[in-house]
Amino acid sequence: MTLLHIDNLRVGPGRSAPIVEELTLTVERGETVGLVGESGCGKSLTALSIMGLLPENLRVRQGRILLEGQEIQSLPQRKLRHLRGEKMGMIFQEPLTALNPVMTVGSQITEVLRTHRGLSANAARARALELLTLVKIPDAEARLNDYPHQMSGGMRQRVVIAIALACSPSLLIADEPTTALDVTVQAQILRLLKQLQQEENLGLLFITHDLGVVRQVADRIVVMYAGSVVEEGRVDAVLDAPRHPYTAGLIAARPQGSFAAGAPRLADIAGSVPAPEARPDGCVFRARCPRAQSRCEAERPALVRAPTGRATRCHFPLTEGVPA
Amino acid sequence: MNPVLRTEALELHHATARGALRAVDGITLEIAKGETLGLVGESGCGKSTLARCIVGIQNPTGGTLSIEGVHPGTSRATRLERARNVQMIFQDPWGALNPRLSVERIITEPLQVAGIGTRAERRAAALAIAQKVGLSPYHLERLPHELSGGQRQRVSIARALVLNPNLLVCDEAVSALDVSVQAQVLNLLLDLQKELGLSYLFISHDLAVVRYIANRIAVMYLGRIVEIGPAEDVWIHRLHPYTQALINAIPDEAARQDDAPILEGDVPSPVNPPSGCPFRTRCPIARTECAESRPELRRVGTHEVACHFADAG
Amino acid sequence: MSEPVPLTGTGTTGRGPAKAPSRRLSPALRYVLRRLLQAVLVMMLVMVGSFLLVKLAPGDMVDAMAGTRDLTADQIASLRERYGLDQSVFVQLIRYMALLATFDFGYSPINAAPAMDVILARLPVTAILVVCSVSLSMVIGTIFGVLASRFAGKAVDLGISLFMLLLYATPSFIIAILLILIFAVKLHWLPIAGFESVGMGYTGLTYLKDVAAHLILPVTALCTFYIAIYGRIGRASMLEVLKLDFVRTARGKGLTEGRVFYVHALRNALLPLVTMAGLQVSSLFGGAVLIETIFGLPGMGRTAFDAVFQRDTNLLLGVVFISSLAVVIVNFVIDMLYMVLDPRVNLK
Amino acid sequence: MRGALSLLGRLARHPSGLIGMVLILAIVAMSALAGILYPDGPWTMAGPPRLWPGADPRFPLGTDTFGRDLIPALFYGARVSLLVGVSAAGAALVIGTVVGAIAGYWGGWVDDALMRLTDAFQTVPNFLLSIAIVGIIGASLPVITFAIAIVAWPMIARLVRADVLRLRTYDFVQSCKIIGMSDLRIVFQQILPNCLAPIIVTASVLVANSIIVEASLAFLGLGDPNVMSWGTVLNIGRQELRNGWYLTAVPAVALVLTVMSLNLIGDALNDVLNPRLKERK
Repeated sequence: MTLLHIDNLRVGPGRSAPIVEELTLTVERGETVGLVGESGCGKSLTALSIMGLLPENLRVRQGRILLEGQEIQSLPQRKLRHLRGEKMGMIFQEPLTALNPVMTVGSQITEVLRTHRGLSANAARARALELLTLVKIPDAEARLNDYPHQMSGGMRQRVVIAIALACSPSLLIADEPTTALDVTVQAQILRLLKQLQQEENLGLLFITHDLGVVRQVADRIVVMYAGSVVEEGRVDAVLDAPRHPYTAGLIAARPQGSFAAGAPRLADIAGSVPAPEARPDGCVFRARCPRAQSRCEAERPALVRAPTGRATRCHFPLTEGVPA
Repeated sequence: MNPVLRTEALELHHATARGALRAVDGITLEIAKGETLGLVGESGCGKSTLARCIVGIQNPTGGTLSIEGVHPGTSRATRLERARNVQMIFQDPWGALNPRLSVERIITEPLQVAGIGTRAERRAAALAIAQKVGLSPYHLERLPHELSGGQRQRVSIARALVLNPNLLVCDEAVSALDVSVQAQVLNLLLDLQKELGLSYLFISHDLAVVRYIANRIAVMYLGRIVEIGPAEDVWIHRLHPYTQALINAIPDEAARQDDAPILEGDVPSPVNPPSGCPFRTRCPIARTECAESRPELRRVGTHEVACHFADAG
Repeated sequence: MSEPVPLTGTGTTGRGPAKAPSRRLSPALRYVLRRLLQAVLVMMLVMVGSFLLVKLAPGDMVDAMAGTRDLTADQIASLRERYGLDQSVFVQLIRYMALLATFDFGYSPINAAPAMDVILARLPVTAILVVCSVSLSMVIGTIFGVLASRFAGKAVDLGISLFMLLLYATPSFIIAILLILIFAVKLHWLPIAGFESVGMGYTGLTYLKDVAAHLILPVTALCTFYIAIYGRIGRASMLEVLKLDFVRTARGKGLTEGRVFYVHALRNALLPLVTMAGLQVSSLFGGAVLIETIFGLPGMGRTAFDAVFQRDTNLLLGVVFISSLAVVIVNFVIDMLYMVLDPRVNLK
Repeated sequence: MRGALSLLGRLARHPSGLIGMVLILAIVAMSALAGILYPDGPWTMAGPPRLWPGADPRFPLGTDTFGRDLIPALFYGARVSLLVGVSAAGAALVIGTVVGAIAGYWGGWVDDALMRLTDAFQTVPNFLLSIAIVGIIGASLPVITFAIAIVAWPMIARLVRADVLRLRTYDFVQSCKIIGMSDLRIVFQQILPNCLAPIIVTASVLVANSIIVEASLAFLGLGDPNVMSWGTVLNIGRQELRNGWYLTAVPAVALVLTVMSLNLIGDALNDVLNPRLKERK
């Protein structure tokens, strides 16, 4: 059974101007899916929808979210709460603020275990110690009594990971978990996540804006633009031969090579991402697309899925061999 | 020819409750006309503090600094003089512009403070520079919050360039931007450099960006330069173990070789840094000597490196 | 599970290099000492201000001390010399501060006794008022604030907010009069004034009950404004904290909404309320003037009121000094409390 | 100017802002019309003493112990309340803003010194200090205004300092330093306009507090004996509590309504100027 299945999800403040629309996504057990897009494309909201943590003014307007075949949307709050922590855990971008500043690290880990597993104080503490060791925090015993501000950003992010993994969930959602970290610490955390994912056979939904990070950690990639999935497939296949002009543009816009003696111009994408209420009819990307034609204005392209699992939402996709 | 910028053993230490914080700890470097020096390092390595010393927001506590061959003082006249030679653009496109002023006012302010031109002349200058950075007259009447992140960064660049400086310090200038917008701004910076003969001190934690834009690269760790030289040499023949680790940690590079060694731990505090070589606590090739004597920058091949054993292996 | 081999033997992760051995004080001790020094500085500034007021008063200190007593010119001259009034202003200031520091506020003519003795006799009544008001208003106000934030935007919130607005806008002395009218004059439930029933000779529990009955109205009158303050700050603080990332983490862990709200958010939201308590104590010593005067309570506030009307500057400034000292001490205690509540504080 | 007008417009669309503004306009009208409607002033003994409200249609709100009509007393009292409230709050605003801006921007020992001074003023019980000042120097409107302002400024100083501390780290302030702008110009032209929102909100609360303190002083008998204040009537009413509680009720209602309307305006300003807070509702 598919671990996570999101079917035609629509999230927004009201009936009109949805922030996320027609979003379909699956994550299998033991698989890492990279969810990629620029700021405002709706990737974080997707994560919050799965966790049932949407801000008050936003709501799932349409579609279904299934975790191990069970529809999350229709669950009462109490059941949903139990799924969080038990079946799915989440890691956030900002390790500085993700932990409660006035509680010790230890108590922030043990409370999960006591809530969901009903462990005794001693048993919970023993498991917390195990978890800190699992996420490779040195001198774990002493660190249980530390407050978050006594730790570095990388250490705090490890604690957040330990909390997310406390009850051995089957799905882990990581929302830009390394964006706020230095590059050497990022490398540590990415390696740790990858290792944990394999050891625990986790389904990992990894949200990031960084294509390099996706290439490093993910098996499959899902590219979002302005609230919709525009391209999906195996990481290498998509990044080496993108079909959607937006994906191709993103790849080409990244600085590659050059030692600056007459550096080649980067292929930027003209304009900027439209706000949810200003999204054009037809293809949302057409205003910035070098390949746009009149059909793109008239008709919103559907996400066309090939048997290989590759999917593209474009009337005029790039074909292999044609440079982006 | 005089370098645009030259620092010699530049230091900025400040006292904290726990001892002296060595934010910048003896930096010697030069930037030639029309050149881009890329400065990389992790947070807390002192790269931003160095930038602030160069533009005059902070006063170094030791060493010398010369801009266009002149040692800038702290009097108001020399502050204005320095402003005409060196300007800075910042990371956060939201905090870098006063939210209550129009874009035109923001761009003309440096001229006004320096007492250059009449109101009409300043307006004309703003219009000209705005065009150069890809803004239209329409944008001049807007308030910052009415612009997108990329446009705001263009306004920052216009404000920095309106005094015709020779050196532009870019402190993480594209780090907060989305990839597609980042590419626009990088292209703009390269175009402007070609057209105006600008020199850049380009500070970034993103090595791919630095590699793309810089002629020379300097790597900082705990307030000191550990490796500096022509970009290609530093990148390809990286000698310092820290430079090697930084480059190996870039996700694209890491994706290519999954088992490359990565650095453990975090950067130590710049208050009471480790004795000897500051990098030794994380260094894969550290030996006992490293704790005893601090390696100084020395020339190895085409670039300079501060490591006892950089060319041993 | 395979542990990767650490690349270095040192294993100094996170905390940076081993701390250099030094004679430096621990951060916590440094914090305490700094706060103590600040408290002393503040008291010295209060003394200087007090001195300025004495200088502004018509007549000098000796005139005031002489008061109604007949003193010969010689005696006055010798007093002037004793208090250094023939010296430079700076020397006078130093002498004055030295006197205050030893709690010597001079003579209180209206009481024919040293001002300090008068104040000491009146201190307990005010102290009881202040302690009761602070604790009551803090508890009640916080409960209101937390409830309002729990039901933000709902009817409960609106009701509480309107009630808070009414309490906030009504000065304490008007509340006091209103309470007297209702509970003493009309209903005769509670005594109208005084600290105890005079001449009844109550002892033990009966006495305590009697005093409590006398204090209900004054304490209530002093509380209302600060119930509103704590309520408003508490609500705003809770709403602010609930927006922070760690609250989302707590929800993401699957904790019950109650635990997220009352354990994670509340502890953080309480911090600004604790700071408020210091300001409240200061303000209550001022409010006590009105309330003790209205209810005829023999406390420091009433003493200050009498001193003003009988031009007893020594006594008045003595009350100001002792109240300020009390506030400084309370603030110091709050700072220490803060150190326990917020582990980050001594790093600032 | 355009900004001020649009702010008033936005306030008028906010429910509590509208109620507050209507009430405060009524009070302003009362104080403006006092001299025209009652040219004889509030002190004239116009009728029989201790007349209850409604007892005589000539005196709808009754008369006091000396037979003075309470309506002119209310009108003239509004004048005193507004005058003292606005000028004391204004003075406190100026002192507090300057002290806060200097402490926040320059930091270091300047900040330390100014903050200890602020601490000292916040430590001395405010009302006690006001009483001491008025009692020692003498009760007149300027002294009363001074006595209120001198204890009120620390609140503003702390607020402004915190905001300046936050803003001075912003890159746009750094950029002004780089272009060689003078520090004074940076503080007053670049930074302070960005702290206006909280200052304006606090100003309305400050006016309300000043009005309360003035009334409290007059209630204790420490008001300026030459002007009729609401506190003056309250003081007279205090002696008549058993038999003539209307003497307390009439000025008390005026006082509470004024203070409440100012607080309503403050709340509305807070919502209008800080849209961030409104999202939650």
